Amino acid sequence: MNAAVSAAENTGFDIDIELRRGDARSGFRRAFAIRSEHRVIAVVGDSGAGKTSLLHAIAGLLRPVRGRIVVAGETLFDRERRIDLPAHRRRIGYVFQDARLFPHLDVRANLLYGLRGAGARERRFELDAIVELLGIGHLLARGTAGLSGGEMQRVALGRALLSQPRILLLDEPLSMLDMNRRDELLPYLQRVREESGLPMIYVSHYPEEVRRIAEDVHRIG
Amino acid sequence: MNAAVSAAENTGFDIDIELRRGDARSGFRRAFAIRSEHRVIAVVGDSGAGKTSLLHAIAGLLRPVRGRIVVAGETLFDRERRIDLPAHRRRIGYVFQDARLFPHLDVRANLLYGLRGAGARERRFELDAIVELLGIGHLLARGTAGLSGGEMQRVALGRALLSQPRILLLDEPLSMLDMNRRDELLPYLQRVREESGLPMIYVSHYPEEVRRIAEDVHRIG
Amino acid sequence: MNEGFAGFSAAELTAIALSLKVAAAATVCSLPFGVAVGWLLARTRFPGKLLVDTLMYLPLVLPPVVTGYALLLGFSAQGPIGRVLSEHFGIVFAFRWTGAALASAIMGFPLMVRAIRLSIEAVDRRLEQAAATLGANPWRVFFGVTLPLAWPGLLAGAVLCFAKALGEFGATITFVSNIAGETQTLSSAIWGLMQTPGAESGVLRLALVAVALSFAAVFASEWLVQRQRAGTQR
Amino acid sequence: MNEGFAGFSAAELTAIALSLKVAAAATVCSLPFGVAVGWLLARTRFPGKLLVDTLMYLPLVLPPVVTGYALLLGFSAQGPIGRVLSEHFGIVFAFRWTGAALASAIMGFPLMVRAIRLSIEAVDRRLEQAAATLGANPWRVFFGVTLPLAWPGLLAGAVLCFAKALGEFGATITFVSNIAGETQTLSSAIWGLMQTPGAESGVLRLALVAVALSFAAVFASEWLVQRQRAGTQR
Amino acid sequence: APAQDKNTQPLTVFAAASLKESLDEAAAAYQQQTGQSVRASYAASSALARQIEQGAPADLFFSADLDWMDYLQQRRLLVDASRRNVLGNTLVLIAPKDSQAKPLALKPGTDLRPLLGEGRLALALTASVPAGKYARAALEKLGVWPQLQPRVAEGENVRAALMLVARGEAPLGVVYGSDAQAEPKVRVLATFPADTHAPIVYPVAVVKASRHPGAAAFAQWLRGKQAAAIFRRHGFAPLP
Ligand SMILES: Nc1ncnc2c1ncn2[C@@H]1O[C@H](COP(=O)(O)OP(=O)(O)OP(=O)(O)O)[C@@H](O)[C@H]1O
Ligand SMILES: Nc1ncnc2c1ncn2[C@@H]1O[C@H](COP(=O)(O)OP(=O)(O)OP(=O)(O)O)[C@@H](O)[C@H]1O
Ligand code: MOO
Ligand SMILES: [Mg+2]
Ligand SMILES: [Mg+2]
Repeated sequence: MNAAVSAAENTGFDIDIELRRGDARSGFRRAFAIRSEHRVIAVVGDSGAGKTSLLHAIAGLLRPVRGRIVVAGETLFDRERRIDLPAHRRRIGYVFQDARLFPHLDVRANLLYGLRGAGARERRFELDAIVELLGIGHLLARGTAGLSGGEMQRVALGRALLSQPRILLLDEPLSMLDMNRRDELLPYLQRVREESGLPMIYVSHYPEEVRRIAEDVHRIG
Repeated sequence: MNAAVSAAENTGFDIDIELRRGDARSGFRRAFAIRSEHRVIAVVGDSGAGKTSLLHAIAGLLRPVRGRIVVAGETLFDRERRIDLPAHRRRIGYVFQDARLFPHLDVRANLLYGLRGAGARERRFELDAIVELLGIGHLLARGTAGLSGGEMQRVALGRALLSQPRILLLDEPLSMLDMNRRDELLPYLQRVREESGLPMIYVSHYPEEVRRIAEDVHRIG
Repeated sequence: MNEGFAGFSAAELTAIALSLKVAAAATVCSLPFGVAVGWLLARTRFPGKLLVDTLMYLPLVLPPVVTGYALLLGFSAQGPIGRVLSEHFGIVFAFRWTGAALASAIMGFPLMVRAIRLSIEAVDRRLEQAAATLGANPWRVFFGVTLPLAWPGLLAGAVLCFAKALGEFGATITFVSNIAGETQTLSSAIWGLMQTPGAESGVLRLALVAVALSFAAVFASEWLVQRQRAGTQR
Repeated sequence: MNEGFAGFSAAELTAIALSLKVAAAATVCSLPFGVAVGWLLARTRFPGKLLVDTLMYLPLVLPPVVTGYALLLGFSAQGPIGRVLSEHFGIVFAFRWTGAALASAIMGFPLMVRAIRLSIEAVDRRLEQAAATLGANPWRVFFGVTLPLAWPGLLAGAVLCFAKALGEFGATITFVSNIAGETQTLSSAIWGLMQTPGAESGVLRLALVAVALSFAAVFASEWLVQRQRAGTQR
Repeated sequence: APAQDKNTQPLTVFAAASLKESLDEAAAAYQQQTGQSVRASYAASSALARQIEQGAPADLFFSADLDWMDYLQQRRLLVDASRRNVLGNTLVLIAPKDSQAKPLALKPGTDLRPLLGEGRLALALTASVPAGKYARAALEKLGVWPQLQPRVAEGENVRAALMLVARGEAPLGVVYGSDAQAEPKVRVLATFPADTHAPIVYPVAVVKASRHPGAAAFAQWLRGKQAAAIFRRHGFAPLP
């Protein structure tokens, strides 16, 4: 890892970027400034405000036109210092708004995809435990094509956790789950938050959900 | 339209089907029986219970292995009487859980796709009004690729309404919308419910949403 | 022989023009069939499908002369198909440029169908379902959703067929001969020069023309694909 | 000549076996290049891309004899590339079956690349992004996500190349001649029979062999596609 | 007048590919002399014969091969009386221009292997193409075919064999005398004695289905003095 460690702050987020999508005239262009001491923050904002775009930038999938992204003391991106860690080296667990499961792999192989890359270092999440928690044991041998909306979301969440990330980005991870499942998962996410010590960004439209998980809420847009 | 009209009941739902997905051994198989005098009903149930499968069957996208589907007095499917109206003749406005926008068309053309098929008969929903209501005027000339999750959901809803359906099927249509937008759309859906007189099935995980829109709640699974 | 133009003899210019006509006709006329067969193979199951699939590859698998000979037997004035076509529809392939176009179309058909089929198979059926719920009948679904989404494959298939038609020679010369001004295409002319010792520079000159024509075709197809893509990514 | 088998002469059996070897070698050896070029054309932009794209179509656009002649100029014992290859790597193409395989591979290359490119273009890049966030480096993304998803195009490209290799004759015979047991493929044998009055039944017999071989190839590819598809739709 | 019309219609000659340069020249001369235009279709004799069988619009067939001419005649598709052997040719052993090989006399048992070295003997397909069939017959007659057979490289046609020698890919080749004369990059080492192979003959005949009044006249002219001069210049041996 050739990311420079900023001595100043070793937890929290220091994000100050400007994003652009589409062409200059009619496209989307917005600056984001999120500075927080907290380890787990929520990002809320209207539909189209740029929440997903922000997460993409942090994950290394969208290059900001200027600014920098520092998470937990590690500089992921800094335009001026010409730092731009490629996505696969950022070790970010990203639960996409659209699950993005691999259609050529079954559920088990989807879950294990990131595990293989992660190696044995700091294994925090184990397959059996995750499968149990998300209630997807009966799906393991299935392909992804017939999964229901909520099932896809759970597999995507499991896959992200199993890649043993150092940062978690969650883009409406529970939006398709029923209340029971949601009530089961939220405490687990709270436990992940406590025990893993991972920085997390949580995007959701539900104030109640946000309040239960995040220490700090940022509204954008 | 060659659908037989059952004299007995001219509003409400009379659904009694058995659905199967995947192979016989490990696949999904479940019977659904929904009988309701009400015009607007909600279907709730755990993730994977079969809510989406049920809507697919009503829309003509999934053929039940047995049973019948009667909505507002019209028999859409009856295994025994060998009635199986093809999907494009059921005139159903279906807002899919995964928006399914046409990637080769811009937003305006997506919205108009169903309108062209509907002809001029009973035009209940007009482009301008829908665009205004859903707040998607600035997106009309855009392609669908860059749309945010909530934007896609709104376009999908608009497209379904503009196809001038006789039945509305909504599969978590507001799950990706923020509270403000949701609070704006729910009253509109209530108004659609009142003024259009259309039968509606509403799938959602949010009890509060469901209570505001449906006259009758069916739990499945 | 008349005067030529830009260093090409009149006969060569005739061959070039003929090749263009033949390749364009072969591509345009086989496209509807290519789309139909591509769709059938991509989206339907029927008994004997594997056989149809294999037979389609025949023009690729057999030496072109054999295909040309089969066409000669079937479509000549005496041939069973040729006789019916000419008596009832006034369509004559034998020893006409139309025959060259037919031969090229047949030779290019496997390439065209493969590309179209691949693209149709890649179209997300959930979008076709969505179109159906919006009231589109199967035809509208096909022409409004499936085909536009398979556009890159359609263009690729057309370019492959066009290019093949430019280069096709064995089946053509066997079927409709190599008559100057009527069935002598660019490829036949190049082949003729290859039979002539010391004519390498002539071969090169005509080969460059073929390259230029195919460049135009590739360029046009890339442009058409880009245009559609740009339209959807605004 | 020795005894034959099943009505085929020993020479014919040799030609059939050789054709299989040549077609298999052409397909297997060109596949990595086909994938590389298909990926470059599908996923990158570079100056001169349109030119590369056009040049790839050359073997399709030119009569096969011209391609064979160009190969002869480049890869023969005297040719600049052929000399280097044989002196430094001991690889000889001239008058060898390897030359027949090279000619077939070149002739089939445009078909293979087109199919692979189409399939790679159809792969959803969002899945590649997801793989990257899961820690997969570009190589793992390519081999673990892109390539498996482009599987149908890969197989289609391989079958097209194999079929073309079976039918290829003009470039092969021009480049490596027709040497019994070394470069006389099924297609050369069929072509030879076509030159002989009254040998039509022999042509038909050998053509049926070619059809059977291509049937096997088509069948195998369909089976492989189905198998993958079944695996993902459980 | 209708006769005039017929005259302005071009005569169509289906001719063996190896006749291209000489026949193009002869046709031009004929048109200048008589006003009758001639167009040709050059391809393999086999393809042309099959096309004529299927009703091709050919007025004359000019074959490199007696077999295919016989094939059509047996099927009563030719005007028998019009059939003439127009040209003869020789069969020669060639080497690349800059080869060290010296001219030699071909006698029974002449061992060509030392001249071949590691290389191959280029000729046309011995099983099917006329030039190849003549070459094989000649080498068999000389008794050297068994030793040479494993060393031959058979081209699609005689011009392919010529090209291999001209390019130096093959140290020796067997082609027609006319081909050797047309290609400056090769040298003739020896001419096969006429008695080692059947006479090499290019026959011409009027196609029975032809309705062109000038067909017979052109067939006749091809055997005349003016045509003979042209063919001779291209290395053929016009037959009396
Ligand atoms: N290529 C583009 N051209 C123009 N605008 C674009 C383009 N791509 C994205 N946008 C716009 O950028 C805005 C931000 O999108 P983003 O997906 O980040 O929103 P979001 O906050 O996640 O919304 P939601 O809550 O609905 O998911 C949207 O309005 C979207 O339409
Ligand atoms: N081909 C298949 N083989 C086996 N099971 C399948 C297949 N297709 C769908 N299923 C299963 O059918 C069940 C019902 O799916 P459906 O999409 O109807 O659920 P849902 O109630 O809409 O769930 P959600 O709220 O998560 O969207 C799911 O458990 C799904 O995994
Ligand atoms: O002119 Mo030939 O037919 O190659 O001997
Ligand atoms: Mg979003
Ligand atoms: Mg669902």
